[in-house]
Amino acid sequence: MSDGYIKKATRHVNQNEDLIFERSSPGKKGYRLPPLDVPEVDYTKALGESARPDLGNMPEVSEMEIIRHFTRLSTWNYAIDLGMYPLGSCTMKYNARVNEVVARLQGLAEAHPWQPERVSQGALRIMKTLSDCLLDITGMDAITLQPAAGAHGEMTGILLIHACLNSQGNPRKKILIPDSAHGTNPATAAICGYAVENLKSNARGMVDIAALAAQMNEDVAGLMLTNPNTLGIFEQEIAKIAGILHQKGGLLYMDGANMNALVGKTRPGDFGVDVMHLNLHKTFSTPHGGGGPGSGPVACKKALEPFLPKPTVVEKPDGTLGFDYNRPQSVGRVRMFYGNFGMHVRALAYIMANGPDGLRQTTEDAVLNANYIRRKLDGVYDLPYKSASMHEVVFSDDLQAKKGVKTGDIAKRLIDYGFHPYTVSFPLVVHGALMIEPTESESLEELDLFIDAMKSIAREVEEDPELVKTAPHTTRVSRLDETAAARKPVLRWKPAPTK
Amino acid sequence: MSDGYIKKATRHVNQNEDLIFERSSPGKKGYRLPPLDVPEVDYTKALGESARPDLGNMPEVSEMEIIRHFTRLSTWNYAIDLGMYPLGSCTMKYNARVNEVVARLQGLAEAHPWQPERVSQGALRIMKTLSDCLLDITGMDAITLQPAAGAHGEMTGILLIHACLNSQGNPRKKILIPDSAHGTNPATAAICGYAVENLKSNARGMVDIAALAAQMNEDVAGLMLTNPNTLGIFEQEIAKIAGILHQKGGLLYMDGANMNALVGKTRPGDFGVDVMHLNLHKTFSTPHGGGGPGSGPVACKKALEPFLPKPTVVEKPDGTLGFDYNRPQSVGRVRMFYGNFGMHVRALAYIMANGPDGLRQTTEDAVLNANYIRRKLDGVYDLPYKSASMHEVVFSDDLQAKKGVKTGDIAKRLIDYGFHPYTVSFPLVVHGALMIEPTESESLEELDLFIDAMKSIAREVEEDPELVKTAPHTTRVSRLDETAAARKPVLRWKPAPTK
Amino acid sequence: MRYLPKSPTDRVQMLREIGCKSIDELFSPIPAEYRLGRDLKVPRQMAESEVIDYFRECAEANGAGYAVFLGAGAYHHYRPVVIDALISRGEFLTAYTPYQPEISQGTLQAIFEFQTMICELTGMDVANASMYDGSTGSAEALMMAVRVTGRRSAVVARTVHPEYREVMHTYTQHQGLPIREFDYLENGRVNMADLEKKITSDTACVMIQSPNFFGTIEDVAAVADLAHKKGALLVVSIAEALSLGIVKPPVEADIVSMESQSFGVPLGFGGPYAGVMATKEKFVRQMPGRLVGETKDSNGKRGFVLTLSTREQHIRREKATSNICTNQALIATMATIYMTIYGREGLKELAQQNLAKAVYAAGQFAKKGKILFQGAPRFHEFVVQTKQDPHEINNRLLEKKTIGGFPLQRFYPELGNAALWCCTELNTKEQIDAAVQAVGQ
Amino acid sequence: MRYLPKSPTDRVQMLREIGCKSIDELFSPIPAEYRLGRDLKVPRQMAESEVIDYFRECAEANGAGYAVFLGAGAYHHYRPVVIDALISRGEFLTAYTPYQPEISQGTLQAIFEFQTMICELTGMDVANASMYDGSTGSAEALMMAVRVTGRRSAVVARTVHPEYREVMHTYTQHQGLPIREFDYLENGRVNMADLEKKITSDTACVMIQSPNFFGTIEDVAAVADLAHKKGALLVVSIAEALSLGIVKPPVEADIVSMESQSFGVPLGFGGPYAGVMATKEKFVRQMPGRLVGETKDSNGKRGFVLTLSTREQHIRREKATSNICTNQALIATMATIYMTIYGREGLKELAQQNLAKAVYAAGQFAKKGKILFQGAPRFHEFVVQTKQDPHEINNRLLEKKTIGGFPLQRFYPELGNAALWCCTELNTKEQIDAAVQAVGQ
Ligand SMILES: Cc1ncc(COP(=O)(O)O)c(C=O)c1O
Ligand SMILES: Cc1ncc(COP(=O)(O)O)c(C=O)c1O
Repeated sequence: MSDGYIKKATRHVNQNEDLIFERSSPGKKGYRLPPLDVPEVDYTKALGESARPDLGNMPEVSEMEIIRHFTRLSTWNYAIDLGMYPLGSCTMKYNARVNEVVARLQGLAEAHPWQPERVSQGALRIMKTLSDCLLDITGMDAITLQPAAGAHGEMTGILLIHACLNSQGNPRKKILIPDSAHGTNPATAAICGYAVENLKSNARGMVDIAALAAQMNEDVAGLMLTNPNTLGIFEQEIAKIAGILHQKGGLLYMDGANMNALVGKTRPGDFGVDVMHLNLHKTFSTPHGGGGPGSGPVACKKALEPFLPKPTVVEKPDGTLGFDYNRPQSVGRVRMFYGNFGMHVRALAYIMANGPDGLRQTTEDAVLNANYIRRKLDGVYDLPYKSASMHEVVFSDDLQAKKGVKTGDIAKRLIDYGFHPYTVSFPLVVHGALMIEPTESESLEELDLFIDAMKSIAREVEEDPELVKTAPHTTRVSRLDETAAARKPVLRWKPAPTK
Repeated sequence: MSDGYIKKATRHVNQNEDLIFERSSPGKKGYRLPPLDVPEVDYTKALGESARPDLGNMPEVSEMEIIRHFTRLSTWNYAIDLGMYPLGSCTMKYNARVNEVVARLQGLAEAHPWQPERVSQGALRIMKTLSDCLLDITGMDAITLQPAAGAHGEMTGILLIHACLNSQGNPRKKILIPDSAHGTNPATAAICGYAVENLKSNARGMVDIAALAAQMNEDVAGLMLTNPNTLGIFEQEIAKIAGILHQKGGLLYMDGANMNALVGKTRPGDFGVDVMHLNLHKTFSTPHGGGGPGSGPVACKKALEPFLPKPTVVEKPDGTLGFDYNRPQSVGRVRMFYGNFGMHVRALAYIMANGPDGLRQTTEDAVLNANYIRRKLDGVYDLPYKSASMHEVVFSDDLQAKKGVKTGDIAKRLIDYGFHPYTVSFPLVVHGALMIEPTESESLEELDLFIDAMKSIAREVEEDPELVKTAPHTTRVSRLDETAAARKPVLRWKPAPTK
Repeated sequence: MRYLPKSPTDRVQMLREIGCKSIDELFSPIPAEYRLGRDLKVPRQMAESEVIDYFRECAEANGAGYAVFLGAGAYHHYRPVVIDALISRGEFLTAYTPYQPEISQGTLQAIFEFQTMICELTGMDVANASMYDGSTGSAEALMMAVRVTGRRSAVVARTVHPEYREVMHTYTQHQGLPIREFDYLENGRVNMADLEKKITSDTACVMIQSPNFFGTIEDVAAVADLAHKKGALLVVSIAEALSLGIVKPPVEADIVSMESQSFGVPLGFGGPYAGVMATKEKFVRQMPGRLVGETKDSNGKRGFVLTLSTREQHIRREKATSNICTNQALIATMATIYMTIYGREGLKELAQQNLAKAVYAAGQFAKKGKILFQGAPRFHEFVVQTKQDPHEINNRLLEKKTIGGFPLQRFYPELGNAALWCCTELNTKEQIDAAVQAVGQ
Repeated sequence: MRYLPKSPTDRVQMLREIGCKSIDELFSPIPAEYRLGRDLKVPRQMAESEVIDYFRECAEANGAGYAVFLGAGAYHHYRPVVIDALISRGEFLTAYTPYQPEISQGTLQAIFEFQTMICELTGMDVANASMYDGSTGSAEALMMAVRVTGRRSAVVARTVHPEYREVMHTYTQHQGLPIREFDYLENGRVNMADLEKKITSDTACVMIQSPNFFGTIEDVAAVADLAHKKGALLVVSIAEALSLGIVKPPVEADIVSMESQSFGVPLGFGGPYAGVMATKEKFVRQMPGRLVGETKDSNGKRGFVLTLSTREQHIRREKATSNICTNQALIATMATIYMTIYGREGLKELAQQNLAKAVYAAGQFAKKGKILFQGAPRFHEFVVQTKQDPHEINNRLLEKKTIGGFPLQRFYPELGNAALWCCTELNTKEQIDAAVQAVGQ
């Protein structure tokens, strides 16, 4: 293995660790309760038939072992805190620690969602301030912070479109979705009762205006557009797109997953979008936490406001803030309480730490980084679409496929080079896609290491394709058998059968 | 390399990282200050000749890079949180997270040491409560929390002896120190102006009573005894030892580094000790932090109390607590303010989480663990002293030395097996010592893995001594050249000469 | 900006290498008329200390340190400090979804442990990696029941959390999946007769919550019998996961949808929490959400991967079991750590303490008002009916830094001046006595 | 006990394998008459929540949230949150002294960076890995000067922190190393004439502090000249490390002993802090404390190790340069992170802010009292002389949740009703104005 080319990583001794159940033994304890200050109650009597005999295989371990267990596990993960994480479409940017600190302030972390408004003014102020910021950032008129993630925001947005059109007499039947769209888009449309109609991209990787015009009609409720789209390309004909939609009474939904390319530079509300979601866990830096939580606020134009989920945050005549539940036209509630409030706190902290200048610089750096990578790797990897890139760039494995090496193999080999891979095989419009989004959080030095690694792997593909196809070689587990996992799923631990 | 025998660890990809200075470039910023709310001052004018032109090579980096830099560095360390850390004499036990939480409570973390006593009652209460606990644990009469570590406590204790004897007319000239003692003992005696006289251990690894009786005379101020001593052996003749000292007007100092073997089971104050220090960073679980901070309270008998460093914590007539600075016989102050208060907080939290039953069980488990290891490894490694072990056990490399493998080599090979090594080559009374202190924090499973590793290494010594002599083989750096480091010391980074 | 790792010269150099004269060139794809020519109207760039000051002020204006007697779907339990110590490690906090298993085994094993523990606690065969929360999870459960049975309506108990019911309505409104509700009895349990009336041959599932919104523990087996007899599935929603420490698991259910907020997740003004769905093995391919499965690497070593993703949107798009993508992984990890800390004995002991507090409190409140829904077992919530409007009582309590029970008028007007009170291990006897006294004034 | 990873059966099994009938057997080496037959008198075993409650109460009885105008050797600066986020990682927090460099490169590299930064800031060639604090460090510096020069006395300015001077006295009292003190001038700087009188051919070193205890910046070069002329070393003690952001480094000194608490270390009622000693290259083998040095591994790769340990107690025992073993490594790492965050520009900008606050405050206080020690440059501390006893003023300020300046009577009775005030970036104009007003009442 040509470890000599690897500059960013080295192998190091790393702890093994069994499943927590395999560490458990009766009588170990990781907790202690304070003495009970009220009379004890025999729960078997109090609950009768509903009483539980025991808790089966729940673990019994000490605090020391718990610290070690999860600390050891954590060392098996790659993370933003360790290095570049160029997952396209995921905006893996720096998650500032101050955000974690403020989210844990007692008055916020211990606030019950149903405590009286009188003692919730702090939380309400945060929601209101964040809402105002996001409205100016998007150029929209009204907003809900309730959705828990991007897909949830999409659903909320499409429900808004449904309700709005319905209030005009006809909710319509179809949603148009470009072939480059993320899977949540069509899945969302389906949940909302719409049929999905695919819209083909043109050779420049953008919406084909003629096709759109042809497909648009009175059956179409709207278009779900990602802008910049998943190829990292800004839809330059956005005005025409919105025009075509609006002319036929449809509405333009924007998937705001890629807002990191736009914040402070342009506003969807200004270029014709009617409703959109934001991913606070992407653009606004709330941590991904190994898959979530996220937060997917939905912003919309005035016409859609009456339909927003309830409650909304409003300023009351006495100047205090409160929740408005009295919204007869609302699509209803998409989540209990008010959404992932803890993520609202973090997103607002991010905005405040940046200010208008910082947000703009952030966007500029994100786009600068992507274009730098593009320039350096163009030719080393095939660039299927030549349109200008915004915050991400999508290559294909065309050149490497000739040696039998696929995007997934190159990705695995990047691991040996000390990087998290890019997004593999998405968007679907590019065969064998390498979707690279560096975000603004990468230094020139880290980018150069990445570029260097990508070039080195391309060389390896020529010289020793097997090396790449069997990567990674430096991790504590080698390539895992995903097919076997799906064929005979083992989804939980069970004690070894005793006899 | 026979990785097949290694059960506890695997190699995994790990990030490289340069020195922070090598990441620096002008104009990067990791900070931002709030706007100044008073008029600006031109410091070059205000300070004149005393003004500094610039800050040389101090780094300029962003917050993101700082997080990555130190996170990456951290992954190069072994730690208690990752696994067993059987450093003899160091008592590497679990450091509970709740201790870190309480030490960071605003009223404690932001308290100025000279704020008025009226608003310091909380801190004083903590110091008083901890003092009371430690006094009962040691069986002593009075205490100071001022010393910053064990060695600092030793100095304080020997100064107390000096002052006490001096008040009786003659501070005397010598301190007796067993040959098994820690290096801080003789170094301390020297600082306090005493000559050091060595005391040989007997064949059982204990103080040779006859030798002590012979060496004790009116020139001897005291004996610095570690009990259990650094061989992990309880000085069973402790009553005789104290008697011999006291009879000739000397005082018995106990190095309390090994109190983890005694807490709740026996009290130095009961077996004749006059003055002793405790290592809160050992017995009382305050974290070592890569070398410190520690805390070394000194407890003493009534006779020595007048000489304690000032100030002491006292209860005032009005029931509040305060500092007493009016101590004319005091040896003086050994540190500014009141010692490492943050460590006092943590130690008290540890005591409260344990209670009397927990502390006793802790001691029992510590001793149980050491004896389990001893039983399992006796014969595999040479056990030079057969006396009963308390909380640690000391083997020698006698058996392995025949193959040219030294204790230091075995230690390095343990690293490949996923363990931190034991203490190497100490105490000096054992040639080629392997000093193993598991503490109570190790589970039976972890102990068995350790024993297994030690046995496996012993086998490797027989079969392939080179493998052991060149270990470690799994770390990001291999054996480092300590001789070269000392020969031509490079103690700081310097920019590469430009030209 | 202090988060950005670039010096001005870095930017100049990069632009030069790209071949651009200015950064604006890179934004030229945006039509000029849409380029923003002004600063955003957001607060000016602040120092870290200023950010903290701002949120500290907000936190202080938010009932910090009040005694809380609210439950109703969000529970105030002690959170052992090791949870935050562990999930604050960058390796958990700042990792993405574990799509690359070779460098994500930490997250994957933790979630596999989560799935296992949820199975142990609920008595189901399989559990997923998390849903957004209990309310959306319950909506997804209905939709799953529809997929499993091919039937197209649902019957939901009125004692299911009112906001869960609202969410279910929102989700299903355009799916041709009507939801009928059925009533409760005077003992707080579901009205079986009413259920029997409302269930039809098109009922995909019956949904109950246990302990239900009034704190009453349902007779799950009986409801299951009825549902199954009619060919419907039984979905059990659990809003207070801690109840499973002493309450029999709903093994008779076909799908369990649980909110795990009680397991070490801060109240946090309503989120983030973590839902989770569990079911029988045979239904797993209709289950929404991510799943972690065990497998082997090319050397035969155990490892974990995301699996059965053909159910999911990124593969199946409009035919997926759900549109969910980002879930609540870190919160599920919190819950995993919490369940590990308390474990087999601790969850029981803790649940017993909660029960004891509620029994004591209900006994005390009984002297000042009427405790509704007697005659069926309860966990740690109970409904107190008073002469006075509970809003007034609560206003009085606020002066004593106490947040009283949840007034039920909004959702159950038929109960009059009733409020839902909750007592957990964090409510001291002293707090309870003081609250009882204030109620009785 | 929840920290102990053993089940009762584990213990039984282990005893059996050891061949013991009971755990008491293992304690039989302790003579029976000394075995403790009762429980220790310490608080009963508490739940984690109870431990937190106890300390929270203590913290609340400890001036939480007061405005602080105290400096005098312990400074109130803003602590960026990344410091605690990073040093809370178990790999830093729970590691021992890096005796095994192959698995301690994290700590070692961090300390090497610390040493480098301290050199950059102080203008010295080498710095050690830390001392307990500034006070003990100053005592060690005197002892080092004795070793270097072979002379056996020292002259120390009265403007060195009074508690540092007490500690120096304690350390040296039995070493035959008399310390003489020399006086200050009306402008707050040391009295060179007095120094010249007190310095002798047996003077190992002259020690000054700069900024000194009154906040006055000394003319280090002039003192160095005099000391060197007499064959003595100059030791400069620095209690406020942040001053080095704008104050010329004491390059003329032979030894610098610095307290680095200002660099991101909490006030913490006085500790833990971190001292550090720096010196000229030629004196390094007389320096106390640990040192990290650069070296190579067997493959030629750069790495770091503890080095020059033949100076230390574990090798040299009674002949060691000091008895120090455990130092303040984690606190030094805090300081390293802090210095990295602010860096080349930030330390300067921050020091400027501190200066500006103090200049403003002194200007305001001048209206209500007399500012002593005019005519020499100051950093962020100043002495205010008032008609009233400063203790009374401070009592009044306490009512306004403000902690006033340090009354100097105890250490400098000649200054009368004088108090030492300190303003940092954390003292707002509002706080300053309010304090000034209260002083003037
Ligand atoms: C373009 C796009 N749309 C939608 C989503 C879905 O967002 P979420 O995962 O927050 O539900 C994603 C997330 O990966 C995305 O990249
Ligand atoms: C037996 C013994 N005595 C004294 C000490 C010195 O303690 P400290 O390092 O806290 O100064 C140690 C520390 O390793 C020790 O093991």
